[in-house]
Amino acid sequence: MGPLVTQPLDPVNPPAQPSRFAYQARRHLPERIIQWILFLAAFSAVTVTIAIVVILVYESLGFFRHVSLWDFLTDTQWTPLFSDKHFGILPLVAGTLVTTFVALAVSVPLGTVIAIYLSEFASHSVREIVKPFLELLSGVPTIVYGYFALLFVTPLLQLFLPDLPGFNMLSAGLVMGIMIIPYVASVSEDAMRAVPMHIREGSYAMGATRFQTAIRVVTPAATSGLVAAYILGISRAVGETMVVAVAAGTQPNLTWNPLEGAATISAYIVQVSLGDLPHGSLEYQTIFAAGLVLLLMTLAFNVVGHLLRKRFREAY
Amino acid sequence: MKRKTRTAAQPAAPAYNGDMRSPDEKTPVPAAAPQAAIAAPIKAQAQKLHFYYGGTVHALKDINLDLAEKQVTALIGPSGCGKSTFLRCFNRMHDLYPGNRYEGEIRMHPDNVNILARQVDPIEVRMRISMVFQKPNPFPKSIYENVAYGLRVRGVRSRGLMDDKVEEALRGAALWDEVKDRLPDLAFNLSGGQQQRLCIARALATDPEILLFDEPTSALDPIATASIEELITELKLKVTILIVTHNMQQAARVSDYTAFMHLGELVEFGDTNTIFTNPSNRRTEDYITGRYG
Amino acid sequence: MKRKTRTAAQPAAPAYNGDMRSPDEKTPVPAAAPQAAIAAPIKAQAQKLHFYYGGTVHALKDINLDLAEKQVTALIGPSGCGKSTFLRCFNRMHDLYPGNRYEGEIRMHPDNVNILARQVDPIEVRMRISMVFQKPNPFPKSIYENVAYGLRVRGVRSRGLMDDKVEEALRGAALWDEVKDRLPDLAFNLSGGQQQRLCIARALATDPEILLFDEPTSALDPIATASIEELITELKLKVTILIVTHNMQQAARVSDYTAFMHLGELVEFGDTNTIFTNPSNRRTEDYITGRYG
Amino acid sequence: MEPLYTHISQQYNVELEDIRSKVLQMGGLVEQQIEQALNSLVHGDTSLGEAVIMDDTKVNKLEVMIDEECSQVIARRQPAASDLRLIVAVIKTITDLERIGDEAEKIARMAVRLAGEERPKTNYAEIQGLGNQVRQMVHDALDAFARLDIQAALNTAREDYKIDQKYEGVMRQMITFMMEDPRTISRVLNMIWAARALERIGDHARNICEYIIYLVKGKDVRHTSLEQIEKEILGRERR
Amino acid sequence: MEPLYTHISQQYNVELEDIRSKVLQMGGLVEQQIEQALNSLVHGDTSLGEAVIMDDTKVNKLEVMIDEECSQVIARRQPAASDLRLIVAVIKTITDLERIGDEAEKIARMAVRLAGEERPKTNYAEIQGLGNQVRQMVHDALDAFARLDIQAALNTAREDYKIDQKYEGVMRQMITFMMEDPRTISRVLNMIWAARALERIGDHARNICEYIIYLVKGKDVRHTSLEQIEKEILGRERR
Amino acid sequence: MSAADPTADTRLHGIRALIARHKRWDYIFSVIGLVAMMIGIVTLLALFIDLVLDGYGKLNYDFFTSFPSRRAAGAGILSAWVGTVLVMLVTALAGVPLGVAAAIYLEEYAPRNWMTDLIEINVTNLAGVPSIVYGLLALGLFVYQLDLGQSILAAGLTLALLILPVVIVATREAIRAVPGAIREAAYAVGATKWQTVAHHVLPYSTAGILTGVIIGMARAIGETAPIITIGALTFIAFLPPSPVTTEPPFISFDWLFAPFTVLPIQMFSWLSRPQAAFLENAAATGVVIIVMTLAMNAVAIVIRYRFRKRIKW
Ligand SMILES: Nc1ncnc2c1ncn2[C@@H]1O[C@H](COP(=O)(O)OP(=O)(O)OP(=O)(O)O)[C@@H](O)[C@H]1O
Ligand SMILES: Nc1ncnc2c1ncn2[C@@H]1O[C@H](COP(=O)(O)OP(=O)(O)OP(=O)(O)O)[C@@H](O)[C@H]1O
Ligand SMILES: [Mg+2]
Ligand SMILES: [Mg+2]
Ligand SMILES: O=P([O-])([O-])[O-]
Repeated sequence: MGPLVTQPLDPVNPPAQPSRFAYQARRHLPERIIQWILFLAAFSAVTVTIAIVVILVYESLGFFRHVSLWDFLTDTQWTPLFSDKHFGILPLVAGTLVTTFVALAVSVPLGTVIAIYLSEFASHSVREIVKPFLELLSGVPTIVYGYFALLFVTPLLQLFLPDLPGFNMLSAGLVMGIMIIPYVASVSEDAMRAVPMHIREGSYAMGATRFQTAIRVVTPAATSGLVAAYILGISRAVGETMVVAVAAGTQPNLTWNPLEGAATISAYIVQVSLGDLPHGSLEYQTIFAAGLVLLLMTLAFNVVGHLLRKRFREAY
Repeated sequence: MKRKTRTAAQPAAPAYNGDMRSPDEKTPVPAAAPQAAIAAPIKAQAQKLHFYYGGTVHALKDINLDLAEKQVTALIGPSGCGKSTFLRCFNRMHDLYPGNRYEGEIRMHPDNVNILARQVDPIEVRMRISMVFQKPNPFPKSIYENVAYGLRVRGVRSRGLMDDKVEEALRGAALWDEVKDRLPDLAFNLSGGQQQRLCIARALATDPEILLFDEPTSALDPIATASIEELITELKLKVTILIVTHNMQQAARVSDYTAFMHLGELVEFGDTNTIFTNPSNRRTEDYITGRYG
Repeated sequence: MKRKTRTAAQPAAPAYNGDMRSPDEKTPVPAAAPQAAIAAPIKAQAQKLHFYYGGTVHALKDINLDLAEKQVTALIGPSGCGKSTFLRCFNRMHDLYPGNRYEGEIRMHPDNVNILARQVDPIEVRMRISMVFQKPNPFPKSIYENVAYGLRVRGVRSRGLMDDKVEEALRGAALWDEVKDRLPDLAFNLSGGQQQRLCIARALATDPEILLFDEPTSALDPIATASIEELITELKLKVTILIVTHNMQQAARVSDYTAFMHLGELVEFGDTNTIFTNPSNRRTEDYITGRYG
Repeated sequence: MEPLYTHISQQYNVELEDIRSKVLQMGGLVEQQIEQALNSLVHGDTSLGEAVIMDDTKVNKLEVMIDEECSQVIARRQPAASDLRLIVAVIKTITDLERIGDEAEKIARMAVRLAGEERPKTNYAEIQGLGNQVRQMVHDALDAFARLDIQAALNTAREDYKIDQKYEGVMRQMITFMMEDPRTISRVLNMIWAARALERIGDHARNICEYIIYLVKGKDVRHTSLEQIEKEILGRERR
Repeated sequence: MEPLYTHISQQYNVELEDIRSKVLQMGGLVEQQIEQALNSLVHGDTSLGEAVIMDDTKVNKLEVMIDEECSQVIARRQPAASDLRLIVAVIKTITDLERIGDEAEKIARMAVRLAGEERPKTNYAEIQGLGNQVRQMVHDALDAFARLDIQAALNTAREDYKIDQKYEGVMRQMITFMMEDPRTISRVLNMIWAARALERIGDHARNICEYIIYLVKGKDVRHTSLEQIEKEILGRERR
Repeated sequence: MSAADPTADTRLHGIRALIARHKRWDYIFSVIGLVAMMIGIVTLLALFIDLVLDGYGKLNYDFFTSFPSRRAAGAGILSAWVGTVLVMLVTALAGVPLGVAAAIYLEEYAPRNWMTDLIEINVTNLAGVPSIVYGLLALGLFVYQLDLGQSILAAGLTLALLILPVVIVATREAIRAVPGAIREAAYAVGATKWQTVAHHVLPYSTAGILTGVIIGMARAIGETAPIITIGALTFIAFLPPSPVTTEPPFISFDWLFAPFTVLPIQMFSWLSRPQAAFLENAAATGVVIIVMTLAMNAVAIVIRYRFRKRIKW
């Protein structure tokens, strides 16, 4: 941080024009103050992270004083609010993964196809119209999606699957998938648009068709960007709360069947928060333990996604 | 006078195929731009070519120009005079963007096809006429795959044939010795001049009849520039070349024929020696000698 | 041998102020790069200048070069030889990026200040030495504000003084007649050549003592290039000029002195006529005549 | 009137203008040399003759200087088309001008040598006649160069034929003199050299005219008969 | 051995090499002209003389062609430094070569004219001696050009002085002839022209040597005394 | 078209057949792409129409001016929308300056060292932290450690933290879009770092920053989970104290510490009730939220569009 350091005048070689140096001193103090303020603002990001970790770990420590880590990771039941308390995180993790998987099954293919279509096939006007719509899709609050999943998609699905329970992971996952489409599509499209036009012209000049250009040149060039988009989509789905809380139910249930209802980690936290739990109780602490697991899961995905995205940004 | 009109985006009336003209009419002596007689056989002819960007910008005005076979023809002229526009007509690059419109024709010989005609597929044209761009634009693939791309697009499957063609093209682009041990390397790891030669190899791999260059050395340093120029003079043994350049001296160095364009018009066309030592048009002379136009 | 060492990012030991050398030593006759005697008075002197990018890339090696006052000195050399690096030492542009390190000195006359010294504020230096960049880079403000900006930074408030200075600078950049009726227009609406002249006006507005140009015409067409070159030869009546160019002919045209650099070293320096008709170093000759080095 | 050189680069205009004016200056000097050499010969004025000899260094210096400037222009400006032809024509022209200067110097040397000797009965009338004609021709050639006037250049080139004719006459006369009075041989031989020098000057002036045609028309007309030149050049006017 | 021209552009190398070899070809032609003209004179062989006259058109064509090529190189290649000096030197050299050719042609014309007449008692021995010396000088100059050997160029240039001496001697002898027998005046005059032409050829050869020095050293040494040249050039060797 | 040379002719035919084959894929993919896009758009329309159809009956003046109630028919969203507005106010005031300042530091000032790397990594990670985790942070930190209780201030600060990475990232993108050449130009005429930022970088990136801020705020409006976590009440039948009072000093900050509810929570609470009448309320609330967020998104899109048109570097 060069400018932060005071610069002593050289006694041996006095400046030829002292007035210039007076000007320098007048200028320097405000500059330094501003820099410190800005630095503190940026450092707040670190503070927030530390605060998150400290709070989660601190409260979780209270939890793990009562429940062994082994039980937490292996027990197949999660019933902290019942009298027969079990603290196995597996059912919540399963619920989270199943809804995430369903969501990705929707958003990855659709998002990728849309991205390719928009960046390589659609005319300028189509793109200008469709993109805002897709962005609006991501702007809709999640609670509204929850409503939609519960009261529109589930009844719709029940027409085909009469046995489908009212709370099920399928409809939550599907809606979440739709919700994530714009996210996947827009990051993917950015990656493909980052492929410079002259590379594309290079391909067309060789006599390639649109499809050949898209599949053979543009998509490979944007691969790391696409993967980054998928991974960011995963992390988004894992942390999503309201859709699953409303549509998948709040019943912890160790199952891999999307047609059943089950609670996810985030849905559990919401469920607990709604009740009036006393600060410091074990039940209160469970949500922090669950939150810690959630944080670790998303963190892992984020790091991978970040690395990939960095790579594709530097490719050109 | 009724002229053939074609839109890149929306094909309209069937194209006039040129057979209705009397033989005399086919090689007209335009009043504005006197056409120098070309000694070599003719590979392509632009005839009464007009071009419009989006219906409003009239970028090319009544261009009549013959490309001599296996010779280098250079296009020079001030910025914005339509050099690139003209060049890009030759492989229908304008079709990639909506709203552009061609008028007139470019006939390719010996088969006398009007490559601007609506029923001629741009992809077909691009398979016969390759292009090298201003900035080297290799695909983010291996060196080998870059050169092989055009063949793959043409449906070549045989690995042996592919290998041969790739080697031949790389030799043709004077790059083989430098890259033969690193064909699977990413093309981006080559230097700028090598990348540009790779792009030339890519264009050569498919045996094009005409090679278009749009300011191929403007992103390169003088040494790389000299080697590309050298290559161009060698390539003309095999292929007809049309090159746009901002650097007049480059045009003087590499070309056999030079066309001077100004405000979308072809002002003068003739053999390079004459154009650079004794041009017949005042505007050409002013441009070449750096006078105010 | 102990040399003065300075890091842009982290100032370290107190700067060596040059008084410890004997007078003889100050104008050494370097073995490698024989320095031609300069007829004009000297405005600035680079002495034993080394430059390191991030501690690893040794981009300039022991450069000794004198800038003649109110003359144009051109830097030529192959890509990556360190021309831009050298130029940017003169207004301490390298200080903007961390980890760079200067060694040696650049003394400015008549006050004999080492502008690379740690205790000299880079902003100070930039107020005395202006720079014009490769691509025209006007601010997205009005034409007037672009030129006035340097004055505002210096704390000029008086509107009258500002108006005068802006007009003077625009006249100096041969742009006044073209823009005098549209001073409040956005600078982006000017053509490329006009934008570059606007950037020159911006640099002139603050009465710099030295003007640095880094390939100022490489983004321009020949006509605009010619007018900028013309301007440069006019400007030298008022200011000392150092120009980097890729175009050897441009160096030949505009400069009084030419320095040829290669791999971070100054190979030859001398008056332009001699360098271009009868260089004394083989590497210079090879570069100038387009031979393989 | 349009300025002579209209390049965007003023500096370039200045350089070309400078070259052109130096050529005309050199031409003026050479013309003066011819005149003074003739006067020196005819009036037996040795000081004039010596001045001519002195002037030759000036002419030589100008030649070297102009050559140098032309090289600079080629190296720095990449002249093309008419500019290039100007430079090439100038490089050629000054060689001829320098030779003209040399021939004038030769005449001057004769004049100085002959000053002390007995004057011929014709009092150098033949030489003076030939000399005036040649001087006029050089003058016209330089005029044509200054005005880039090819018609004038052609007319001037045509003069060379007349000069050659006259030279033949003078030669015959000289031989007669020698035959008549062998004692004069040595002196007459000097006159012969003077006449011969004048004839050569005429040739050089014709060369200059040819360069002017090359400069304006871009056509090299050396070693071509005048009729053919006229047919080719004036037949199809440019634009 | 390193190739002569090592530009990245092969085409450029080819062009320069072509110019250089055309100059040498022209030189060879001119040398042959001198030799044949002398032989024609000495042996009274008119057919040889006529061949020389015929060859002059070839020389002229070569001159125009080389000039054209040099212009092309300037327009297309922007020669600098040694390349530029080569072009300028060539432009100058061929003018001199062409003049040498003209002088040889002149001698050949004399030879043809004199063939029928009575032969002088010396049987043109003086002319032959001078001629051989001049021919050798031209040969050496062209050799120096081919090898770009400035030491050889300097030595050759020094020959010019000897030739001038010899020419003076021949002239005195001729004048004596004429005085002795005025009837021979016309014939001797022809021999004088031949001697004079040979002397001029020597001058042109010296010019070529000067261009070689300019080409190699970048220093214009015209109108400079040989001693001075030697001091300047050989005193401080380059690099 | 006449062909002079039969081999050329067959070659041409081969090429044409090949092109026709290749082009089929173009058509097929075009159809697939269109279908994929329609799925997204149709869903959006279905969602909106479903919501409007369900909540249509409730969307009247009373709905906005009534407090929630046990009777579905008389219930309204007065306390919810006032709460939302106040929370957003706090969020904007806290989050935006902090985010912009942090972004400026990172783009313009940060030296290349481990501290900067640390900050960078943290910003990236915060962007990926699920909102519910922010809720847990707020619950632990604001509600209990700082003892702000379940107040507007706590909620506002929580959402401010939530949008901080969004604002930072958007601002950085906008700042980065200002070419380095412009900065160098400013420095080259002798501007200081702050002058360069204040005179050039910030003004030229305002539109981008604004877009980011609006999108962040739109996201904050819809956030439900973190506010549930800090324990926002679902049944509030009163408004927070007015910020303007009749007694000196006429301004009061009591509202910051008042209990509150916000629109999404109101909707969630109604959604979790079994009675169908309350579902109608939920739908109507959903329409309100959606219109608010969509409007903000639309504004952002318009700003971005105009900005792109204005400055072309
Ligand atoms: N996509 C476009 N839409 C509208 N007008 C265009 C477009 N591209 C080029 N033009 C206009 O067409 C004219 C010719 O442009 P073109 O690019 O062919 O010029 P050029 O001679 O290649 O110039 P340069 O040397 O700068 O590349 C110019 O006036 C330009 O403004
Ligand atoms: N920021 C940097 N970090 C590390 N190395 C650098 C940096 N900038 C330049 N270099 C290296 O320093 C050397 C000199 O670069 P510089 O930009 O001065 O060359 P140049 O002569 O201006 O070339 P050009 O003509 O391509 O502009 C090059 O080898 C380059 O790779
Ligand atoms: Mg172009
Ligand atoms: Mg540079
Ligand atoms: O100068 P010349 O000897 O050729 O007359």
